[in-house]
Amino acid sequence: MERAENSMRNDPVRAAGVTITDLTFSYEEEREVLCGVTLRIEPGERFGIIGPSGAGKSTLLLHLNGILTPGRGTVEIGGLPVDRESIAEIRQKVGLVFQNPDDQLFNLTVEDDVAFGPLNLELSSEEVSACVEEALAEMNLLGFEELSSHHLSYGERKRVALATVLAMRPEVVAFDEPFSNLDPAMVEHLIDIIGSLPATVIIVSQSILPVIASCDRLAVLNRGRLVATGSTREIASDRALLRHCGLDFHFYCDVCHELNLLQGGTDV
Amino acid sequence: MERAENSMRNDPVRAAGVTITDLTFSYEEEREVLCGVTLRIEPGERFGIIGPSGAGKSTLLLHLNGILTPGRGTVEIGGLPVDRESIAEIRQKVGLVFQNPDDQLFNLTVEDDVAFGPLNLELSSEEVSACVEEALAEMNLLGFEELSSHHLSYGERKRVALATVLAMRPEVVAFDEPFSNLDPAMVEHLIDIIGSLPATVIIVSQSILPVIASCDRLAVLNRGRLVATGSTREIASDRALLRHCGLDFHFYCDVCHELNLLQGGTDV
Amino acid sequence: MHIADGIIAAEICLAADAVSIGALYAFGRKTEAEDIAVMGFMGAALFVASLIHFPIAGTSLHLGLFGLAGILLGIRAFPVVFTALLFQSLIFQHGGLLTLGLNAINMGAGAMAGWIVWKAGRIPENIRAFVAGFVGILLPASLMAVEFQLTGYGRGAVYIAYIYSIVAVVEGVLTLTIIGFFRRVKPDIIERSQR
Amino acid sequence: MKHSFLDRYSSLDSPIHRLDPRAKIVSFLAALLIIVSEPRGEVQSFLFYYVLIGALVWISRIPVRFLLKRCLIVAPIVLMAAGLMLVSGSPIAEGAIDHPHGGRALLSLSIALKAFAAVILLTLLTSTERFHRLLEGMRALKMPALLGVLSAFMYRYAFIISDEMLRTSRARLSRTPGRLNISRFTVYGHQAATIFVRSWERSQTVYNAMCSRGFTGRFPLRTALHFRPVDALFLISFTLVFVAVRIVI
Ligand SMILES: Nc1ncnc2c1ncn2[C@@H]1O[C@H](COP(=O)(O)OP(=O)(O)OP(=O)(O)O)[C@@H](O)[C@H]1O
Ligand SMILES: Nc1ncnc2c1ncn2[C@@H]1O[C@H](COP(=O)(O)OP(=O)(O)OP(=O)(O)O)[C@@H](O)[C@H]1O
Ligand SMILES: [Mg+2]
Ligand SMILES: [Mg+2]
Repeated sequence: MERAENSMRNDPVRAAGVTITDLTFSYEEEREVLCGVTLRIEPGERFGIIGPSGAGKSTLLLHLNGILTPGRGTVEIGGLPVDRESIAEIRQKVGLVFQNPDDQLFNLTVEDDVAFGPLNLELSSEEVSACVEEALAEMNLLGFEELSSHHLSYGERKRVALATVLAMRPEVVAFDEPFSNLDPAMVEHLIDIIGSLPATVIIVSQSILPVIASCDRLAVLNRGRLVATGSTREIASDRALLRHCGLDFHFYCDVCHELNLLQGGTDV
Repeated sequence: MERAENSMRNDPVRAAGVTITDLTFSYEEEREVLCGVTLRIEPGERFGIIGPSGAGKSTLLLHLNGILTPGRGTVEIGGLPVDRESIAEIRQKVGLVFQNPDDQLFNLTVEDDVAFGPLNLELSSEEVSACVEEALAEMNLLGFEELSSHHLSYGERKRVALATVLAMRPEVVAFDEPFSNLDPAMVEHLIDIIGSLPATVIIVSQSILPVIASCDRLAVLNRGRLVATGSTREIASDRALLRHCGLDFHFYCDVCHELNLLQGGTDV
Repeated sequence: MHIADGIIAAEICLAADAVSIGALYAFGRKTEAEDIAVMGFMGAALFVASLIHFPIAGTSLHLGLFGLAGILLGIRAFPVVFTALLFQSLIFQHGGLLTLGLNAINMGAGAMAGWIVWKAGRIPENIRAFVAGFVGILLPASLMAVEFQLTGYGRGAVYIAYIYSIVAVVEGVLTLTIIGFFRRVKPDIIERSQR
Repeated sequence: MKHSFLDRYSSLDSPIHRLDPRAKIVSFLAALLIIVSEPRGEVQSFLFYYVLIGALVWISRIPVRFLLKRCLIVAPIVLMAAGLMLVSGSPIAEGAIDHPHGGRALLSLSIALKAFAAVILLTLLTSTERFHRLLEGMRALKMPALLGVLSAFMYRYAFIISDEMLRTSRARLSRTPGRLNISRFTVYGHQAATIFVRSWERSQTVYNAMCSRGFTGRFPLRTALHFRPVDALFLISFTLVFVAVRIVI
């Protein structure tokens, strides 16, 4: 899985910032799913949004490339407001990895699916092949090219979904629960990849430990409101806040501790 | 979330053992997805099956209630072999929670979906209501009865999917990745529930920490083969084995350690 | 329901092809990019529905969903029906390539009839949905019977329409259920169709 | 539905597979037209047509069993038509009046022969070419653009729907010990509606995902079509042979 020199990583950084101002949205009239979310993400930052189930995280991400239209408020990508006119440009800049890989895969073979984005960018066929191979290698999917994406295991589909977006080399990559259904080795590898992407990265997740390992800053979303923003250290050590939002992960640490004791306290 | 006295938990334990003998299966001719899996799970045990993405875990589970038919080998639930004749009885005994909640929900409202199984068991309508309410309460879903599962977030659907199976009070509950896409508080709660189910519980997952916290024994599946079976302690401390299968989770522990240091080494 | 190649006289088929290709251009001209996704989906639904066979009265009948297509797509149902049929004939040998135009006219007429029924105001939505589904399949079957007669198959062809009235009831109920479900779960789809 | 179900044998390799899709589309369509326009009741020339088609099948290595299965699909309507003709048919539309005795029987026979020949030709066309290349060929032949894009969507969405069907039925089966109680048949209706709504939603998200990956209305093709002299040769000779049979016999 280790690949020393890698063209995607060596690209000059082309990253756009994201500014969300007073974003409010509701699917149905009564229930507001997002209320006045204001957030500024710097270019090139790794930004994590954590929050309990149903907090509105996925809904927030869908606003980033104009799939949902805000009830009130605005979203800007690299200074460009997301609206009807700019939508095509926005979608080239922002790569979205959906929570459910089945929402994302529609071509017959894994290779076609990954090649779809680069082909739309009208790259030459060698460049397309290079992008595709690189993305597949990143996701440990070499050998899957000819398989049908409908016949893969869930985790494999998840990886293909990640590869389809990585192959496009977007300026902003937004991941919705990237770590779920992946095995630990893959999670670790993905954290590496996230660390080296030449883009702004936004991660929405409930798997707190990998988010902590990969993000510079975190925001906490609870019932559609942003309840805290801060450096990863700050947020991760505010146990009261986390517990209040159902995000207290110390219980994982307990499991680890117990095991470390078992092993006679191996080195960390 | 705490509910002191709970009829499901106070039921006499009606748990069946599971015996899998030399199970072999392939979706397509060339690739064997399961090769000679032999496994014995005792009644009432909490048994975890871990393995990297694509190992064949979901495929194995689909054999437990006869959705897939083995190419070779047999599966027995409480001494009853899974085959055409016994299928009705088997499906009553075995509850399967699918990896993807969307695979599981197909009724108009959450309540209908949860009631679907109990109604099929031909219980009286009071019993059905009791089952449904209890299962919803367990999953922290009271108030969602009349919503349509199309309007829920992914994690909420995941909880509904769990409720649909718990409502049937099966003797064997098989969970496919129950912990993915749930927030930490819900994970902890689910581990509690799993601990108190009066049934044999089989958990298939890549989220190793919650599995360790909830299972008595573990088996490791890698590329369709069972490479190890043993007590949770044994398996979890065999780091070489785990690393070989891409399951080495110590990296999570590192994150925890780092954070604990930050907090000035709070009590564990 | 899907007439295969070689059954109806070639002249009738070719004339129908010409008409339906004209209609394809006429009805398909004003489609916007976003409509394409919905139309593609509806086409896939027609296509899959036609694969669900159930045995009735010695033959094997299948669903059509033309009424539903009419309700949801209006006039744009025609290109969708046409494409779905092209698909079926190419991939499943359901119907034929030369009879494509004829089949498209038959089933497109069903969809249009469904649409007209759906548009008839005042009547409760459920009833409109049921009737749209019902005529959506019965009309194509009747048209097919007429074409058989024109080619010289004699009066026996009328029975086709009788047999299909059973399917029409199933279709009506199904259309009603799906519309009811939409009303509950995705009302915006229905509102869109009533514009 | 398996993806290979649609163009299962398109990955085989044979001279027919290697032809340009445009050459195949035009020549097969011409052959189809010639066969279908054979006067009713005419059966001798079908001997030659079937020999020609048989040769194609042999060269293309498509299993005969598979072709026969495809013929079974149209069998009901063909048999119905042939049966109707036998029972109540009248040869008003075209000739064939000069067969006073065997008239109706010959008419039915010719209908069946035509229909099955057409099926085999079409099956050959679709199983010797990848589906998206076939679409590309049609587009190059000036098929309306809408048709091409719609087909491409349809093809993909068909999998989404059948996927949804498979999943919901697994879910229903898992929670249905024994047979579903007849009084609860509305479950089927809800299941159908769920499949419909859910695949609708999925098709929308998939479309969104496509847009976010730069989709602008045209499906990109990885390898361009390439019309070689061999393709022209096949197109001309194949069509001429059929025309010859039609005229001479
Ligand atoms: N299509 C929809 N129609 C109506 N309500 C919806 C819809 N999708 C989501 N919701 C509601 O909006 C809220 C936020 O949903 P969202 O999917 O953004 O949550 P989330 O934070 O991503 O949760 P999860 O971690 O479980 O995926 C939820 O309460 C959900 O019930
Ligand atoms: N319907 C199918 N047709 C063909 N192959 C399949 C099908 N489903 C799964 N496979 C293959 O079988 C293997 C095992 O799949 P399975 O879904 O059991 O894996 P898994 O262990 O559950 O993985 P994950 O953790 O990613 O869900 C995978 O390599 C997958 O590609
Ligand atoms: Mg979400
Ligand atoms: Mg799985």
